[in-house]
Amino acid sequence: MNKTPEQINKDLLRPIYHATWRFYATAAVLAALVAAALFAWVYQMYYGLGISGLNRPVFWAFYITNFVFWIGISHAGTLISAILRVCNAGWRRPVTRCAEAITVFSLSIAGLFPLIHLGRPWLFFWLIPYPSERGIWPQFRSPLLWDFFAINTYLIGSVTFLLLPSFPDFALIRDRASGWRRKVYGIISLGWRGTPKQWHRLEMAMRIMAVAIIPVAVSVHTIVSWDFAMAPVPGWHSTIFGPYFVAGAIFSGIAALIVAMALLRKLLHLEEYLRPIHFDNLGKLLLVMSLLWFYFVFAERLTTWYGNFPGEMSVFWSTQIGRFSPLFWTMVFCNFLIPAPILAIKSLRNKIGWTVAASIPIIIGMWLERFLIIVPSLSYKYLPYNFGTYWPSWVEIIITIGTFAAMGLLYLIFSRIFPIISIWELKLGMPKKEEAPELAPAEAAAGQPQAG
Amino acid sequence: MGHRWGMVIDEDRCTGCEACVAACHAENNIATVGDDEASRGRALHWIRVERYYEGDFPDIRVKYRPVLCQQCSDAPCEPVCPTYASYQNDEGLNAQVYNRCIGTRYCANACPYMVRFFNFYNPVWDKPLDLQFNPDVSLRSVGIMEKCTFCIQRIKAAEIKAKAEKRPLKDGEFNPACVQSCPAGALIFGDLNDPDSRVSRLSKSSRGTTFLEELGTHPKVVYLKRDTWHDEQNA
Amino acid sequence: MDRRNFLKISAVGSATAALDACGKPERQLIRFIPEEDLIPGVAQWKPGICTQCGAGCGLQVRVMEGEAEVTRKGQLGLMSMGLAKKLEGNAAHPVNHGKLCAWGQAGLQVTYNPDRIRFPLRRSGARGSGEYQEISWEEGIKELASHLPQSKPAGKHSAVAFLTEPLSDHRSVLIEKFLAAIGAPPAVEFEFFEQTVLRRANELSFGHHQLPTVDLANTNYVLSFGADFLGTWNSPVAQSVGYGTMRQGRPGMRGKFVQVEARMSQTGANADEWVYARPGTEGLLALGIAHVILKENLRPAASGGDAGEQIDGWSKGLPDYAPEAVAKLTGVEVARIERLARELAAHPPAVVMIGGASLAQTNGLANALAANALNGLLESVGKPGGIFFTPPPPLPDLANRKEGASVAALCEGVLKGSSPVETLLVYSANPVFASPPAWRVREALEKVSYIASFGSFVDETSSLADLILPDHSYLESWVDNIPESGTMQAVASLGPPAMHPLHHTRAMPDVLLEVAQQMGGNAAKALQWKTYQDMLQAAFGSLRSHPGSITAKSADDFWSEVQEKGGWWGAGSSLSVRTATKSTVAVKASVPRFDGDAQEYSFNFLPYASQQFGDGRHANLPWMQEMPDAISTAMWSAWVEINPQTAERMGIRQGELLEVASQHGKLQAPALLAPGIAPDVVAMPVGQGHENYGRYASGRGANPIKILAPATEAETGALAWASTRVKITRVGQPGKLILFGGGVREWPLEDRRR
Amino acid sequence: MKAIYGLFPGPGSAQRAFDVLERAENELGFTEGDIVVLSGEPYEEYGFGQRDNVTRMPWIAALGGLVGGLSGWVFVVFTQKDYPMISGGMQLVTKWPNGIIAYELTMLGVILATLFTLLIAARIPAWRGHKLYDPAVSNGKILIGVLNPPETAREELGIMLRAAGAESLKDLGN
Repeated sequence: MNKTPEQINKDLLRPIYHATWRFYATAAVLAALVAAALFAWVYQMYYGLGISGLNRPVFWAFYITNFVFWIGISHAGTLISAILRVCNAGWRRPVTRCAEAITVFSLSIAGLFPLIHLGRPWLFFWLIPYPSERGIWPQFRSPLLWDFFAINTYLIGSVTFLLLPSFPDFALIRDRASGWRRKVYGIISLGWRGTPKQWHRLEMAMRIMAVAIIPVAVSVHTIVSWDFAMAPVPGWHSTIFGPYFVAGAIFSGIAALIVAMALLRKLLHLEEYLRPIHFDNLGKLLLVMSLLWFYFVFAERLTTWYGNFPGEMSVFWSTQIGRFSPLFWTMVFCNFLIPAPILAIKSLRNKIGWTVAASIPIIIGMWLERFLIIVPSLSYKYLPYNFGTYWPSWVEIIITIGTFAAMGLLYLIFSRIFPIISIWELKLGMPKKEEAPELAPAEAAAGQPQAG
Repeated sequence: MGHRWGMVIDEDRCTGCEACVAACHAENNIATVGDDEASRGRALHWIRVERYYEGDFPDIRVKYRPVLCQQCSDAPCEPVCPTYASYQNDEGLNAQVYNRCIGTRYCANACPYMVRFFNFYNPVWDKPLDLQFNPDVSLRSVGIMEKCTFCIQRIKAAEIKAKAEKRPLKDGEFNPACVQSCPAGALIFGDLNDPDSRVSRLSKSSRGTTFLEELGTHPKVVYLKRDTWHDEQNA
Repeated sequence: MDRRNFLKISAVGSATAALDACGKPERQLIRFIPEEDLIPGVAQWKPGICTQCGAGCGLQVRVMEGEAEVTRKGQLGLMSMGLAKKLEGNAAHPVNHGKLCAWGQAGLQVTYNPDRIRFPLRRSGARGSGEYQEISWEEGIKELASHLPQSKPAGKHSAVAFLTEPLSDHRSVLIEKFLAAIGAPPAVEFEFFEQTVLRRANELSFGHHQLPTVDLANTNYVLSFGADFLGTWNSPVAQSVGYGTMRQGRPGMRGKFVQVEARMSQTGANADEWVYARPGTEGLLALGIAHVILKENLRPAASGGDAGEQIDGWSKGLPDYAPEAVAKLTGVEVARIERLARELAAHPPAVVMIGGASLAQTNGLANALAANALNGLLESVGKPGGIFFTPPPPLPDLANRKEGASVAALCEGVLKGSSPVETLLVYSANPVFASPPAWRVREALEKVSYIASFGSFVDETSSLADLILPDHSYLESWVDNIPESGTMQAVASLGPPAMHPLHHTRAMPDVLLEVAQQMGGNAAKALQWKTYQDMLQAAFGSLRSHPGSITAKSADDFWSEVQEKGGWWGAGSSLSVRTATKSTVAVKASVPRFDGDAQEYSFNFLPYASQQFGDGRHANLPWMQEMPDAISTAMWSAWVEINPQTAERMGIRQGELLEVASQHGKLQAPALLAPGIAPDVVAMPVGQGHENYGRYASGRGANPIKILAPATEAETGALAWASTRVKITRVGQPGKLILFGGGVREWPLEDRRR
Repeated sequence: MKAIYGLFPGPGSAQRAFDVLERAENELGFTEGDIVVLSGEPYEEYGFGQRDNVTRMPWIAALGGLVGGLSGWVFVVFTQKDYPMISGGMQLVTKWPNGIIAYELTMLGVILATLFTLLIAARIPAWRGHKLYDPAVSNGKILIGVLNPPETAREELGIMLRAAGAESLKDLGN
């Protein structure tokens, strides 16, 4: 791709200046869904969790499923872009920002669910360790506290990670914009000028962040998995859960990223920026994760089966041939049998349509996986006398839909404020046009070798 | 040495009469949730009698097993609670502090014995049923967990009485509601720290086992397995 | 007027109300702890008697100070009063030894039930419309008196009838005297699970027209023919206490318990050996066992005594009941019959019980006599570890009471017009709910010109009443009880009121006395007591001269001590068994007759007393509705128990709605797959299916009694409620079956593999 | 604010201009500190892009991590001792779970330390004060110039920048 800086600016800033009626229509619809979800939540707070489908023994279901799911999605961005930054993969440039945005939004959404599912949500702040008049501290042995810390760290990290490289682009917009936009971007660009010092510190910071954020991301989903693994519940109490969840998270994350990118490409006409090569590369990653996921599922099931511990077996069979088997096998199809072949065949993988076709089932499949980790284990927990089952209520369903809508809405708004592709990094990645012919060889020598 | 309250449940005596269930409701102000809620699996029974069939008709028999909070010494429900609503008190009781509970329901998931119950709605009593409330037991509101307390209100009352009379507690001086009502005497309550108490003697019985022992929760409730009849004549 | 004053006033009002309801102030000191002596938060324990079933267990009522909204003198006030908070067994009581069953525990919800009738009512709408208007007690009593004749009109029969549940206390005496005075026939006693057959059998075999007391604590071997003795039969708490000892109370000794029945009951579930025998063939099995014992000379025929004598061919060794023959009819294999016989003989003391469905057959009496004979043969009558008969306390009034007619007869008379009834008094009996359709009880009652009910609740029967004079609950009134069984001592229990009346109600006996005063004449002469309390004081006073649990210097001391102890129990225990009044005919055990052709109506229908509701009287208690039934784990439901294999054959799934049809009616209820029921039997709990019994019971489930045949036991004429055949069809929609328990197997996977 | 600067199309010419200025600073009488370089993207491989690229940021980040971790550990242990409650049969101070909290706070320390070091080092936010800037920079041009040049040296500087290949030359402040 050969484009002058002006062209790049023009293409990538277009969405910020101009919005079609389609944009407003979509935004309105999504906003309506989000409003509905909020209503449902208020309704639930007023009447109590009874209006959900939760019961004894299934005390956790949709809400926690969504929690784990969105945390998983959040691993799309920051983690992936961090990895790509660390190993300095050139093709990352157009991808990173929309990836990091996914992280920030899905993480904030995920963070809501522990509150939504509380019996007394108005007391959520009792989870926060502060010297309270109650003279009592929260219990740091509880994985929920670990969650609280891990998620907040990850959120702060991701927001920073998203914002730092944005200042130069804000400055760019500031220089082009007029009126209120000029003011606003003038402020959020923090008066960025572009001195060598600023550039150097920025890049240094990004390198450190990239290294720091990876272990954080891993710890976050490990800890989420420990919410389950720390309880002696058949199907939960497993050492494999940490890596299993992390792998699943990256898996679903990449799938979500691919879908998001495909959408942006269409809606914002970024065909020349998000090119098949990007989807092809992400597709390869996705294929690896799909195989990895299958390996984890297989390993987990096989050990359970050989263990043959009665408590675990009733859960095991319920997912293999019992009440939950339809969901289980759907999941296997969505996460492995459908995507793996598609992604394995190059001629399909480098067609964007096909990678997307492979990604959408994965998103569904990974949601099912989280549901299948939580509900069967609770339904068939140890004592047969207390076996039970679960059906979601309209409230849970609406709230679930609402969060997907919220994701879309936040992303739309984001695309109106941020250049969805990091412009300066893009330029950085592009071949410099040759200097004027009178360039003296000596100076060329002075300049070029250091470039190596 | 302080007390360590424990219980012995003799499955060979239990007749499945459910007197303990009714007694528990009466003593602890446990709400009845009504048919709709019950059908959604939200009935509250701090103690229940589990019924398991063995064999098939006509050679069939049943095992009754009363299940209440096992008062685990290493209770899985405790460390998972972010607000210390569930913790171990100094007499080895697995206490639930209602007004600390924010309703994560994590403890209920962690409990292998399924003896923790959640208030999905604010409980209602049609007047004047509320006149029956036991003033020694607090009512629970929507969104919090509740569970068997070994009738801690009775324990405290007895301890205070003994203290006032400057004497040690006598074994069997008081009992939780379920134990007190049990007609067949299948439930025995007492201090496990007192080697002579009936409960510590019985807990050493050869029929004695703890429930889901393999989980290492170290319950303070000991089950005496159902016995079989052996014919001395032919033996 | 600020709240404090209002409280004072209403409290005073209430105190007076309590007084004129319950007699003289000076006695209050013993009966009530006066409110000012109640320290908030400090419990007082008062004795009482449980009337939830006939067993007559002693209570300790936990009373604490509380504030109740009560109506006094037509004015609603907030009154600080003693409230019953918890019921426990009376540790000193010879029947229940400090224990209490679920029904007993739930007794509190009778007193505090929101559906209780709070003041006298006069019917304002059409009959059964449930439209009533409040009236004053004075009006009510005057009105009732005006509907009662001064005395029996010469010649023709009296048009007054009194319908009540079976009573074994001075209320029955009072009623009897009252009726006699106005020339009315003795009260008609009704209860669905009546014990007529067993009482009659015991009279024939042992000379006691009485239920047996089983000394389970000392027995080594229990053979029970369908008796739900740990749940709903006879004196469950007393029997459970004994059972516990029998199982694990005696070091190194554990009795064996064998249960014979067609549907595994809560009691049968505890059996070491559960034996399926075809319904109604229990007598044959008993005699088959006896045959083996005699044949192998394990016991001499003579030891059968009177009980044995009455069995045809007893002295000849019961030739007709060889195991082979019996096995064919009962479905119990020969080897097992012989083994049971030998075990019984080898493990004295062994005891035989019979009850429940075994007696509710056309051949019920024969079954009972056979079991009694076996008991005799095992030499377990009047011996430790055997059966006894609780001696009656020396209360002359209660001895030799007259038996009244049956409800069936009453209704027949009314419907035929042969013996019309103008005035019917109903006291806590509910035949409209608990009688087979063929009796046409409702029609009959509708033909009665005037019905007065003393019920605390509107139920199917009292909703037909023209006048309702609500009774106190048993925690609010004077209660006495003479246990028919459950102990080897003579017992006369006494329960003073534990708390002030909550509502504007009055105790039935006091009302009767007032009515008598109003009527004057014979009635007034016959019933000279001012209050029921006076009557009890007089009656219990007579016990002072007898050796018993209480020795007091003065009559007053005696009286107050009886109240504190919760009753009087005689010294020592009687092992005496009277000589039987031999029946003329020699009894033959046989197979029963069933109503309905075995081809078309292919299932035996077994209604059974529900662990939650008994005969349905407890269906209005939320605690009982939500208490999971032990076997089915069901709450708030009625269900049809069916064998899983049968269900599979018919394609019936758990909870699916079934139609159960007999020749006399049909009902719909969800299926419950019960592994412990015979393939050709379906069972259903009695108790649900109330049309009109308060908010908790009404319109819930189905009532099996409504499809029963009016078949009767051949000798006694008692209802043979287990002799109906039904057919099952699928309705094809889910029913409302609410289960607390999930799986029925402890190791589902292992069991599946099996 | 006085300044003279040129806008250069590419790094090559910018580098040339930069070198020229550096050589001329003594005779024209301005210091290296007066030389301004602004670009729309980093040119780390060019000399002018490598001005003051020494920083202790990594060390500061590490220090931040250390502080975060320690304070986390100390805090958790304090809470557990401050309100001692036994749960799950665990000891009062549970090291392994506390380690998790300490770990998360370590990473948080690193992140925050990095962030603040950057803000301070890069002198942002800087909304106030008129700094030399030209919107052309964000269009890919590279700005090379001198702040407050001596009056005498103006023309000479202009010529130098042009010679180096400045597309346009701007002279502010007169």
